[in-house]
Amino acid sequence: MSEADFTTNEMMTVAAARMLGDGTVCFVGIGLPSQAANLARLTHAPEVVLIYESGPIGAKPDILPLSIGDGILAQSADTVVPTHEIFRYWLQGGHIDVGFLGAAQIDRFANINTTVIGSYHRPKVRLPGAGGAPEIADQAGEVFVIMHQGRRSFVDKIDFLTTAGYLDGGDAREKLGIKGKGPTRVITDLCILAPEPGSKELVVTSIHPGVTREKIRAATGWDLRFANEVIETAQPTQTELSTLRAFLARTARAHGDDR
Amino acid sequence: MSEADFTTNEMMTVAAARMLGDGTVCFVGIGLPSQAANLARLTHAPEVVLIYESGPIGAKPDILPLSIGDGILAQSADTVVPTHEIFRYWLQGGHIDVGFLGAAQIDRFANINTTVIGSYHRPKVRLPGAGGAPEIADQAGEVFVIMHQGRRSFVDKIDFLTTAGYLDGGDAREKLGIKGKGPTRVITDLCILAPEPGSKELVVTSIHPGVTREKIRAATGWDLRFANEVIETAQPTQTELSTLRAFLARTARAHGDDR
Amino acid sequence: MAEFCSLRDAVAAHVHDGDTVTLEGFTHLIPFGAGHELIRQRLRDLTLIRMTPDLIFDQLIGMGCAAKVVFAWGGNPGVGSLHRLRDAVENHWPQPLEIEEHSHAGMANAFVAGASNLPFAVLRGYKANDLAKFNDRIRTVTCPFTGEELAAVPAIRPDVGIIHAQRADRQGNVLIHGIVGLQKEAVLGAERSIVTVEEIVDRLDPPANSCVLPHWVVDAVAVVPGGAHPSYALGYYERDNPFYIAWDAIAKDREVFTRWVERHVLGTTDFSEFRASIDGAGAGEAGP
Amino acid sequence: MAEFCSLRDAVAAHVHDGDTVTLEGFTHLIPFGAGHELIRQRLRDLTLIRMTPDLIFDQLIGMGCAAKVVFAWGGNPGVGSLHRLRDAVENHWPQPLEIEEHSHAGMANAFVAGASNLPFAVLRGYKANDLAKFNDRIRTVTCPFTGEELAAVPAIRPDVGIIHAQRADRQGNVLIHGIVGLQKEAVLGAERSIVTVEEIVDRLDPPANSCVLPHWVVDAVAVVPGGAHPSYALGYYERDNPFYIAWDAIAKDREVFTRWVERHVLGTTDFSEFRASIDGAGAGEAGP
Repeated sequence: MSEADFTTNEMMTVAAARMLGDGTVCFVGIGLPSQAANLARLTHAPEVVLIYESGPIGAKPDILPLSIGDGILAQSADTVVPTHEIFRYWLQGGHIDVGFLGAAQIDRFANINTTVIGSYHRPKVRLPGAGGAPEIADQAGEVFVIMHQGRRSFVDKIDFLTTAGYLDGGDAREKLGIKGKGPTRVITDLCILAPEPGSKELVVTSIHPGVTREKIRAATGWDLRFANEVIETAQPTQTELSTLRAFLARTARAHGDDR
Repeated sequence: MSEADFTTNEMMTVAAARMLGDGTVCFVGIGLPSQAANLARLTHAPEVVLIYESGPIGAKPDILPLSIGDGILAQSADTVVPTHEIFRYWLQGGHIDVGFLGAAQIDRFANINTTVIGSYHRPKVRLPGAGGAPEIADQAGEVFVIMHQGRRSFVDKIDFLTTAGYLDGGDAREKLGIKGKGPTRVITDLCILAPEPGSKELVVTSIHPGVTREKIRAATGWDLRFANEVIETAQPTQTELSTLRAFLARTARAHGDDR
Repeated sequence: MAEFCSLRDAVAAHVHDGDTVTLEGFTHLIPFGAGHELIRQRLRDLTLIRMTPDLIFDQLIGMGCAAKVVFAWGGNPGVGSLHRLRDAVENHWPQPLEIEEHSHAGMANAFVAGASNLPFAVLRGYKANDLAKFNDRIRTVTCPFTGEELAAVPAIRPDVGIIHAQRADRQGNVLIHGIVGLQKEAVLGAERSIVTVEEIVDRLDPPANSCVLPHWVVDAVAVVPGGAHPSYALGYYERDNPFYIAWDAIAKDREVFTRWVERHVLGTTDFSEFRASIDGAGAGEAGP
Repeated sequence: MAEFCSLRDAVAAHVHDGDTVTLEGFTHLIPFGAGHELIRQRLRDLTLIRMTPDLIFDQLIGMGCAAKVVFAWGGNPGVGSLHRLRDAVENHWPQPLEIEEHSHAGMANAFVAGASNLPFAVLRGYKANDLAKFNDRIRTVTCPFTGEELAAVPAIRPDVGIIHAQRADRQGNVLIHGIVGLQKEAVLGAERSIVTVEEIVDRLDPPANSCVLPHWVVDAVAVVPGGAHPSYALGYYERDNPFYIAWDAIAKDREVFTRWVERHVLGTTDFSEFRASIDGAGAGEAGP
């Protein structure tokens, strides 16, 4: 693969990374969010502050952690606090600008399910559960969600409301006194979605290069709408791509990953 | 003064120090309690664990601290935790065997006033206030009080109940669900008092050498009673006296104290 | 007062069938050695508490040690599912498993409340989601000053708190550094506690304000080198990521899983034998 | 975001008449330099919060800066009374002073609740004593699981949190070590914060798990060498015990006190001039 080409995963990570402004204080979920947040740090946002729920504040890992508490996070952090302090003083305390989350299932109002598919007591699939997400989504200034788009993940109805997005839409969220703005961006391998002003229904605002509207609609479990103005996502720059690839290559070497 | 002689203050400190068993975990108030607790540590109780409310756990000061948070406490401690952790995890958490307190005023049921003489809103004398004492007396396994005895400190009625002893006596304390046993010993410059079983009224159990019953009663603001068996406090040993004097001499030198 | 003993003796003395047990360690310092010993001693009907269950709970659940699990996130970090946890919840294998499910914020606060000897914790949380619908131990309290309604969860005060730490001194004072998670709270809030350590040192020499557990709040200290493997111990060894990856295939199949535990855990007498048993092959072979 | 500035500019920008202000530091690192600057800028009607008021509050109260004090223990540690605090409470000099009085446990919990952005703190406390009789901000809550009644106090969330720390790096990250008291909570729970430090260093190099305040939770950082004197800064200078002893005579007399502040605080432009002004004579002379 030449540097000019890029995969849909790379496009997703690059598009998500761009969302993070320099100096932003970001509460980072593991996996795709961590990949995107660190790409931001290694490119346009060197002063972004990455907080991981295990305790590291200001982590600057040179490889991608496999878990939320890898040693590299502690060793590269400005400080490491107890896990409860992260949730009590830093998140609930109101010091987080952006919560960066992944999700198993999302609905049109950006509500997230990471708990069960099927009924709670007799689930078809038992997912890992809430983790830090409910309170991150509640208390961070705003939330970015990064996830692959498909009919099993972008669903008409989630089976369990693990993490509140805009609930039934409109001002349902504010009415409950929830402080954080909620999921202001959902970044997928196909496009970028944002809540439509007023209704708060997710609409497509930016389409990744080479992706069609039909493909996006086919990968969505509800009757997806598009914003009045939809732009094409700028394709990854050579710097973004080479930085991401070098980061992932260092990671694979360090993890002895032969997958 | 020869080593065979000793002052009433020295007798008080030595008698109080002897109360602390080796290995005891002791929450130490500043001043007389700190002096006595450290004398215990420097004589018969080398493994006593001294906790100061500012944060040091396992402090081993080689001079007496003037304040509750002197540097020597932090530097000599096994660990130093935030002040709130002392009160939440260590005291309220139930890990303290003995609370060692001073007092401005005490009554016959070992209730303590360190708040005001006179009325609260128009006090004759405004005292420092509660500090850590109310919760120490509530939550430590038991409490030792060390204070000078006199009619202004041993009073018939305290003007303000800062720290609960046995309240109105009897089982008043247990009835309120207070866990700690309360003040099991009051050590003064004249004698040692303890709550009488049943009534919980303080009675004299041990009289310091050379002190008369009359002198003790004259220094007490209520009609003080004596236990059925009253012993004479063993006079300070040469080791106790020389250790205490060396400790205080080191302290005076270090504090540049010319009082 | 900390007693030095073997891990086997520590578990035998302090853990009983039906106990509530927490094995904490957030990714770092997960007490795998101690978890294996619970399996070896065939403990039953345990209520197991961990914010992030991880493979150690997968093993305990799959071997039928647990009647109930209290948790917030049950996955194989960076890899996928905990298949034994799923199989117990989805199919009741090897037995039904009660679950009490929280968020991280809820459990973190519950551990703090436990260490503080409070009956409950107050937090801003569980807002507008379904967790409280299926967990009646998520309730509310009203602020007596503002009238505001906040979430409440019961304090975590287990019978036994088990953690792994980097080292202890000869008195049994324990030092933990790096990601300290909820380990201090897990020990201070527990009725009894077991700490496994990488090594005993003459002098602890903790940095200022670091996480130290004095010997008089710890019941048993057992030296278990590598006792956090395949998790890691900062300053001693790295996380064994290939083990976590290999676990997926082992745990996916009931028989493969059972053979693996029988060969490597039940077939060994302690954690050093376990380590030798799997040596050189990631998580080792499942056995015949 | 931490801005580096003079202490004078920091106070002018962030502290206003009528504000609620905490100056924390438990014996260690008491922000005397900052307290003097509040006096120099003649701030009025402040609600001052400190667990242990110490001489700094004696000075502020005696100069009429405070309308109200929230505290738990107001004495001159190891010496005796805070005479200016007493005179204000007993005789309303120089003006009436409202007091809100707690125990240490209550205030420590209130600072934690403040840093946690909760409206109140729950504790076992204030049992069977008279404190709640004279303070309606000591109330109760009932545990929604056990029915037990516990004490509640309102969270401390001041307009301004002021602390002194050992050092900051060039970004404004702050390191505190030794007795860390409630300083972290005082800053994190405050709307605005000012940190005075002994020095700025190129690299903070904090020990593992030490008390660090990142630059993005601090509003102003001012270099004030000796800024905790006569309190101490571990690693920099010792507590000036003779000052504490000498203060007793200075504070005992209204006129002596006033002359002392006029000469050494109001008569100097900053803390280094103050230090020069009292140099070589404990707390210095009161002045003519």
